[in-house]
Amino acid sequence: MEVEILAFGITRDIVEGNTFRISLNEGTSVATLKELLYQTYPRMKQLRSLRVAVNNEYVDEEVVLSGKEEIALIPPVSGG
Amino acid sequence: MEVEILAFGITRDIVEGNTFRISLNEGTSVATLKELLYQTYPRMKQLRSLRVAVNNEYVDEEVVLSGKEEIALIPPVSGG
Amino acid sequence: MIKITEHPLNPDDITSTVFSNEAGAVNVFIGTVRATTQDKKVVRLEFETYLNMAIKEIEKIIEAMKNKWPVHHVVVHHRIGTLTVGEIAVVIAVSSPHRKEAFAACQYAIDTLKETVPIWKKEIFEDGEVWVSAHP
Amino acid sequence: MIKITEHPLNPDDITSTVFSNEAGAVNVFIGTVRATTQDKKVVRLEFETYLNMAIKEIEKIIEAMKNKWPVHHVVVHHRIGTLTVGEIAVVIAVSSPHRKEAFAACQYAIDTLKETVPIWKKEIFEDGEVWVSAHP
Repeated sequence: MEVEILAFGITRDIVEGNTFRISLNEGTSVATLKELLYQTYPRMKQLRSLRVAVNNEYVDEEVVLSGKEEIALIPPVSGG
Repeated sequence: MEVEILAFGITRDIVEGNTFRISLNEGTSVATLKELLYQTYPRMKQLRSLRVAVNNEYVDEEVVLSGKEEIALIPPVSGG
Repeated sequence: MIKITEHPLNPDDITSTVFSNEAGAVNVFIGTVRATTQDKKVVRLEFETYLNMAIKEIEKIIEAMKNKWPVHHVVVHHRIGTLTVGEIAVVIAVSSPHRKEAFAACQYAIDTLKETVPIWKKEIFEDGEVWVSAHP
Repeated sequence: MIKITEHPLNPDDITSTVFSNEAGAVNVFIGTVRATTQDKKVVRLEFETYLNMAIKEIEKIIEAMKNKWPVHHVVVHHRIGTLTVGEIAVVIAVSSPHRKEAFAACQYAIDTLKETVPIWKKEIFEDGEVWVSAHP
């Protein structure tokens, strides 16, 4: 399946866009997605943290993606 | 010597005035003044605390009064 | 920097004086007159002060704040006289480079003010009145 | 109660919405853009957000505050877009019966906002730019 992922902050700079598409096998977990991202975009490995939000919520890395969710990359936040 | 003492808050109610006069022996300490006040105005003994300010400063009870200071009774404060 | 006044306090005017381009954090405490105290309905409060000494004690608080934390500006305004429910009794505004010390310094200021500054308040209820904290 | 906006924030408007006759204490935190970071002169900041999620995360913070402390009202406004030195990035106002919980709840709010709410800021210096906190 191909999913669209939202990118914010420094990840938006790394992927050079507000969104990008990536091909995943059925049953891919968030942890596996992150591994794929680190391979495709090695600069993401250098971040202090990289969380993944699914449908506007932080999720555990074991969560399996169906391809129908809104997926977003959350690099270290710095509001306030 | 006779001194004038400023009274605030509940002590103003107890002495029934913004100031009152009291006769002290030469060399009277703040501690002795407080004892005299407790004898004259027993209601002051019931306060949670009673501090004495001399020339706008809290002073230790050993301080000896000359009769030339500005003396004030400071019952428990409750600003804010 | 320090004001004790019978006129209503304006938190915005006070806060705007502490901003600084070197301060990233501002903390403001505002104390207001509550409608009820220990289940009794408050009609009004009456504040009085020993003015010269109160100013001196607030100066000491501000000096201590500046010694303890890297605060940029501190403003303390206290109202006296008669206040009704909802009115503002005290405003303390503090600016500092980072937020932690702004909170700590502002909390120190109001905590210490309530212990040392000669200001007294009498609560007037429908059926009586009491000098706050006077008795154990 | 919650606003994330490109328009300038007005601390007074925000603060005035949390007053309550049952609240004796109001605490306000205001975060502003500092002129310097780690000895480098800041030209401007650029804030961006993942809006829907940011609102949700702020809602969670407010819910947690109300569970932890007897707070009456909480308002959180955050600015996004381009901010210059001295401008206000965030205002958090909290009212509660007594001062201790107003301070604690307000500090919890800004501390947690900085950890969980998807808002990012880029500092622009004269000679470069950096996403704040992105790297170890």
